[in-house]
Amino acid sequence: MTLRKTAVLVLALVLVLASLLMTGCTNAATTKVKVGVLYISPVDDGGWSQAHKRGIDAAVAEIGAAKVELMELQSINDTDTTATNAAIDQLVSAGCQIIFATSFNYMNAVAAKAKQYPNVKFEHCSGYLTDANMDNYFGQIEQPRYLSGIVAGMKTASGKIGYVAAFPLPEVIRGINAFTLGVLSVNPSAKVYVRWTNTWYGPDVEKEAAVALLNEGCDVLSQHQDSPAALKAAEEKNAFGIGYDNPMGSAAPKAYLTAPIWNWGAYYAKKIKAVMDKTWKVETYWGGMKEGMVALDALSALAPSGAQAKIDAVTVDLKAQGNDYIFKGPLKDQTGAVKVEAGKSMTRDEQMSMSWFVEGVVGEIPSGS
Amino acid sequence: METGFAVMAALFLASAVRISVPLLVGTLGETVTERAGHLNLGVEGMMMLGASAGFLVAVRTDSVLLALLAAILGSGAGALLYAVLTVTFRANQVVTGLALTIFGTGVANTLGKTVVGENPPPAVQAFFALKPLHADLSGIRDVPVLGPVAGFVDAAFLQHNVYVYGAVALALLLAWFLRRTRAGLHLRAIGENPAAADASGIRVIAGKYAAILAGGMMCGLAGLYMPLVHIQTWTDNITGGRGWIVVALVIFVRWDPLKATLGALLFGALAIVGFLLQAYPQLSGSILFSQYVIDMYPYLMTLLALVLANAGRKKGWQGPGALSVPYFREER
Amino acid sequence: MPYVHPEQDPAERRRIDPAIEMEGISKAFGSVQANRDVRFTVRHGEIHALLGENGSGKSTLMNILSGIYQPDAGTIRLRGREVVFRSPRDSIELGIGMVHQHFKLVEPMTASENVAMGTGDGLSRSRAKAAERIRDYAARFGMPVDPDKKVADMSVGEKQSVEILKVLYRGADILVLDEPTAVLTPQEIEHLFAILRRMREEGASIVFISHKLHEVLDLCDRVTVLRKGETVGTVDVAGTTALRLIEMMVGRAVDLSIERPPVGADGPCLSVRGLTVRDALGVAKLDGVSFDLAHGEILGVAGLAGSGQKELCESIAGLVHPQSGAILFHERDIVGRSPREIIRMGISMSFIPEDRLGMGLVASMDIADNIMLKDYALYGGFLLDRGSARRKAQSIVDRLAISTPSIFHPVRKLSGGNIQKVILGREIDLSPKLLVTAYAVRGLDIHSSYTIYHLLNEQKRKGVAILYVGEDLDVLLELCDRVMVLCGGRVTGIVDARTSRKEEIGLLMTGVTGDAPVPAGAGEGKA
Amino acid sequence: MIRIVRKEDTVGLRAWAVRAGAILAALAASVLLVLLMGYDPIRTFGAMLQGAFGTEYGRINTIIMAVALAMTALAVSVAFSMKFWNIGAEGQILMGAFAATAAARVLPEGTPPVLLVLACLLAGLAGGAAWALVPGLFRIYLGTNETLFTLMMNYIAIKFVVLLRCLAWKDPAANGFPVIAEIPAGAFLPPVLGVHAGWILAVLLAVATYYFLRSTKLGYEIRVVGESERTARYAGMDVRRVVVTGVLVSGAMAGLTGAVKLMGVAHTLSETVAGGDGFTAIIIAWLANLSAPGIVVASVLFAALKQGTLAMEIVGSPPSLSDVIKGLILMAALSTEFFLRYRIAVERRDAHATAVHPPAGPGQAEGGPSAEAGAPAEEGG
Repeated sequence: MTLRKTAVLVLALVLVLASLLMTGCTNAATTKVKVGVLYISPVDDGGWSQAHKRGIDAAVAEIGAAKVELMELQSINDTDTTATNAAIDQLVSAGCQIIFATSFNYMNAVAAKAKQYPNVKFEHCSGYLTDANMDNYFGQIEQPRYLSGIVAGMKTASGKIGYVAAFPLPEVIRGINAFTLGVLSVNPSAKVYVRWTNTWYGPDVEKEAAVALLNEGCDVLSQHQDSPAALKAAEEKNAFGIGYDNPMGSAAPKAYLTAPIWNWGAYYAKKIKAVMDKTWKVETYWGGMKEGMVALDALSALAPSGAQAKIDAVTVDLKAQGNDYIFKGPLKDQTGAVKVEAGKSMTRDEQMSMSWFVEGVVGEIPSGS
Repeated sequence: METGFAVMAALFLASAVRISVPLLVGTLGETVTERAGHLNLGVEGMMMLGASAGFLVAVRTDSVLLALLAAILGSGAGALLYAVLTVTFRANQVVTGLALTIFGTGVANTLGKTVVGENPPPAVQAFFALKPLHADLSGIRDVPVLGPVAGFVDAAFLQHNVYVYGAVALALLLAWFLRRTRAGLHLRAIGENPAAADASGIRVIAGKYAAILAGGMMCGLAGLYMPLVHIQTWTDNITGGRGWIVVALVIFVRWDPLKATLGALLFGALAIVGFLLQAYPQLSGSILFSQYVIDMYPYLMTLLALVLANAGRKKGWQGPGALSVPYFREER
Repeated sequence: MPYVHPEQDPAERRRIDPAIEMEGISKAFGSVQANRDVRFTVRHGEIHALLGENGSGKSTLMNILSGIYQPDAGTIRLRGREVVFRSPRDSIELGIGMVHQHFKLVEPMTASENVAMGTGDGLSRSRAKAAERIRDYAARFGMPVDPDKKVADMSVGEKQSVEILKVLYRGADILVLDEPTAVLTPQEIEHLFAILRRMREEGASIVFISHKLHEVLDLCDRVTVLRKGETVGTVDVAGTTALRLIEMMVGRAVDLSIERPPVGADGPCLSVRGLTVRDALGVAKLDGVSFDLAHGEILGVAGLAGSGQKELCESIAGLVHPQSGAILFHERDIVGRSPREIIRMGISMSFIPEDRLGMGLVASMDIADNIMLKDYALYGGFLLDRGSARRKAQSIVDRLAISTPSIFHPVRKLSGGNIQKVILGREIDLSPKLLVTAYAVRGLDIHSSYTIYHLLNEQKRKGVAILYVGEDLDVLLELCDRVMVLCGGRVTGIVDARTSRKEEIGLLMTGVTGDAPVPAGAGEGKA
Repeated sequence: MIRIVRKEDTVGLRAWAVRAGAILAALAASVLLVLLMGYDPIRTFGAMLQGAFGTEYGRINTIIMAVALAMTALAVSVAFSMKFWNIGAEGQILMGAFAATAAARVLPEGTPPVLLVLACLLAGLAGGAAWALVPGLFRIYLGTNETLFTLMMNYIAIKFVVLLRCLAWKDPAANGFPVIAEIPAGAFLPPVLGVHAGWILAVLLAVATYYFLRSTKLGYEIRVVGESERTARYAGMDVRRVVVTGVLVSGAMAGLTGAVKLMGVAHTLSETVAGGDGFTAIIIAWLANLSAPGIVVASVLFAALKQGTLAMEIVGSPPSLSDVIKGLILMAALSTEFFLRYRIAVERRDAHATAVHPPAGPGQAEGGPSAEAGAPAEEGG
């Protein structure tokens, strides 16, 4: 009752102000390409979103800042459809011609919005749906993960390596398996212990999972998590760690060995240019080390001697053979049963739906996945 | 497992202790506030304010003292807003608390942007790397019974930094304050029956302000632990909802600082027990021991505590008598 | 403790200087002027009564003296010196101690904690000191209080002792007691008076607030009378009479002649048989109460506060479920029926509890919404019948001359008399067969009171049976046909109002009966 | 010295002026803050308004958010009217959405959309009501504090939905991602005039709540119980029945909101379906003085603020800024109620508590500190 008229009054004032402000707001039409990006977390999270931001910045630098107008929305929760829809609408309203949605769960919202806005190109990361104006893209992070496994396998003294993992889903399991295979390639008796955090980004939870692993005697940690918390935990306990997403050396200089990292820049530049040239098309991109989409960060001084040489050698094979090099038979699961026979490699579909651990991994994949 | 059960248990306890610090300190703060009759749901906001201000200053000055001071001032400012609104302006406490959480989180995340990616500076890190109570047990390690027990206690409770012991000391101090000092008696009287306190010559308004400010400041210290000691960097919403667990904990421990130490330890242990259980798939496979269900336990236990206080023929003490009731001396 | 002037002969000094001088005190709460230009002077070493009807501004004035309220205008001089109180603390520091009518004690704490609270000593020391002082006073004044007992576990009398101890502990030599006898048994009252006289001997100044004349005449030295927030005057008790004081209180010579129509001839309406009500702790609040009430009769109910009046009214209204006994309305037992069923049967209750707005009315709603409180449910459908409620409200406002801007005015903003008229008007409008009124004129001025008496008699003539719970014995004897006296939840007598005398009822109220003496103090309730 | 004095309530135009003034003051403070932080306030606030109201999709999203906020605020306003401090709307929304999802999962595939939608909405009502009933029953039978109880229930609901999402109802088709499958398209709320049909429900609910509290017997009973349980009992009301019914209505409305959010927007159950609306709604209901029309307007304002934030962020302002602005507005609004009821009197009296010297002789210096508290008067006479 009482607030009603106040509110009407305020609303009226606000609208008057708005009309005044808007006249000053219309910027002269430019020929800049308008690029929208949805991030799941702050772009300075030190992890996933920061890697994408690094890629976007690289792309803008490559194309020229004068030619690109960037519109970014951070911390858009990918399970919150209301927020996701509102964010996409906002970007489209602001004139974006291409929108990068950088988290898996944006997929359904993006698919719906792609139908609603046929003139806007949508780029969805890590999903599987496509449409006339909706593409998806991802990278073969397994390759640098395999390399980081080599580093960890050579570094560990206890033979116990911890792996802080987000969710028990194929992408993560694939990474754990690749890492473990890398470890075993140099240290056949080592074991990889897995802890699930059920979060992509949760520094406090990641840290506690890491501490639990360290308590069990692990002396090298790896992670499929978007913050450097596990590295910090390793540093506190005088252990070593492998990061993810970005070079993470500055977060824990006394523990950091290396990290599998994302380099999205080249792909982003290519797709933005394609919009500018009107040559954009759907391609369901899955780039590896060869394409430069993923890489292993430079080894730190703490890395074991000889690791660099070993990595250099394997890198050549990885660039040549891709994931086939990692997932080639014979591969056994935790029970010792042969899953991939010698001489064969896993198909792309098999890799995409991987739901078992290779021999050498200690841990359970919770039922239901 | 090569590592023995006792070692695992000790290390687990040590983890629980570390993770319980912000819960404990926040609970102490909210206890002081609620003992004065004010339900401040702005704990999360004040923790965030303290965390951001303290971490910002820590990064800029590399001084533990200044960081603590900044956290106290930052969260104290938030508490002051709450105090002015609820004590002087008599606004609804629940709504004001919610507003404070929104405001505090917003300010903190905005401030925090300037220190993203920074680590705690060297002197601060060194200070919190100290383990002042850590004992050299090499002499008694082989003594039967005593050796293992001492080793267990040392591993679980004596290898922590100053913040941890500070929190425990604060709890003891607060228990003593509430039970044994005049000001503590006055604080309890204000929260139970402000009119009676007032008529006895106690400065009710000043007392409420003092309690809310002190409580808020403790919440700030609770928050600061997260970026400065625990996570050791800044991220958005770094306190991660601990403010709300604190609200539950205060009820669970029945506004008692001593019980708060154990309650916080229990809630802390519940938050991480899932990682321990993952090593025992035969346990963690059961739904009751899945982390998702364990995450509900603190709230279920709090509900139980809330209900039990009222159950039975003789109703027990149900918290400060004037909790969330505004007081105005001249109201008729 | 007794005030001793350091330089002059204390006795001489006291004789000359007043302890308290309040002048030109005014205080308003919103639109209610509680005190207007009040003058009040208390000498050293006297017991000074502050007399006035409810709502005459006594409590407000004393709350100003104890620093709880701040006056809008006026000055206070204490021992000849002007003071300003910003809080109770200031008042306490200057030696004023107030014992409030509603105890200001922290229930979950012990006596010594309550006593030590707010004083300057460290806690462990002050607790010990308080305990010691409590024992000290217990011996000196005969106030047996256990220092370590929690207030929540205490009887009313003990609680009051703790309140007095609190005041003494702070070294007060000016004591203000706000209606201290309202909750006490006769024995406890005598005891209290002995304590107060003892304090006077030791030089304390005591302000004694009451509206019970005999207490004032019995205990006090001088009396100041307030009426409608203004000072009427101050007189020596020695030179005055009860009648004179009543005149001062009500503003004119009282003609207590209330009209009394004859009892109707429609036969019995209500029969109560062996009614027993116990509280949660099993204490009998009503114990075997039996009486009859005929149509066209007013049965008065007398008794000390807390003698079971509330339980009796609430049992009849269905709010309390008696443990045993029967309430026969037109020979149908209504025990166990819901309030709504009882309302439907034609039983109306106009209950005026201490907190006027706490039960009979919805304070923030307007008159119209309050008028439908009792009968809104009697019409079919799920919607409210606002139209008829408005018409009813308007007619009640017109008929009873309720002064209000409109029927859409919130009742909490009305004056006490008008609030009372709204309740009674509503109850009468229900055309009840039985009307239960409790303290119907409490806090009303004489004029409003007579309006109410008139309304009740009007109902009586219509054949309504009326149960009138009252405080003023004179009124009970003038208005009612018979008076039932309760003591400790028991009926100690039912007398014919035409032939009985006040003294007789007074004796019955304290439990002295011809045939069955009731243990005194049985009526003491546990709060 | 300063003291607070009760005055006649400020009403009418003056009151609105005070409230508007407070909100404008908060906005002014926000502008100052934005300036201090080194952003262009015109650009920032301009973008905000443009984002919330300036484009069709902005307006649509504003309305979508306002619908959920208004429905939830209406729900809590019913409970608040009987002084049942239901701060558990967040959980009730989630349980409503959960029940609606359950209904959609249980019903056979060929169920006609009309039936499906109705069944889901009804399930939502039931889910929210059931979740609210628990604290309601504890309150009336054990006297358990419902503020704290409902608060805890929120977190249990959140954890419960997380459990469903990550374990029990995890969609096997989602490539292992912890998401629950979308409800069938037949259960989606169709758009009407560009916004999902939930807005019609919200409008209906606002009107219904207004008349429910004002003109129905139950609404009247709820308000009487809110004022004084003793009065309610005296008037023959069954207080327990009223409280239970009121709590059920409040919970059911929140649950319905959950179903609407699920079926209109989210289409898949997750713990973010409520998205904090349950808390924001408390603030909205309170600021709107529990009046239904006020709630609608306040909800639009809050939704606009939320929607405008996105646009603000696009022009480069930190997203957390909107929380700061929201907090400032809230606190300003919360403090206005005080100034409508009280005034602060400044009195020129000796600040120290005690004796004021009687006017001294002409030669004496003025204003020396008074004697120690409690000391007997010696001058005078």
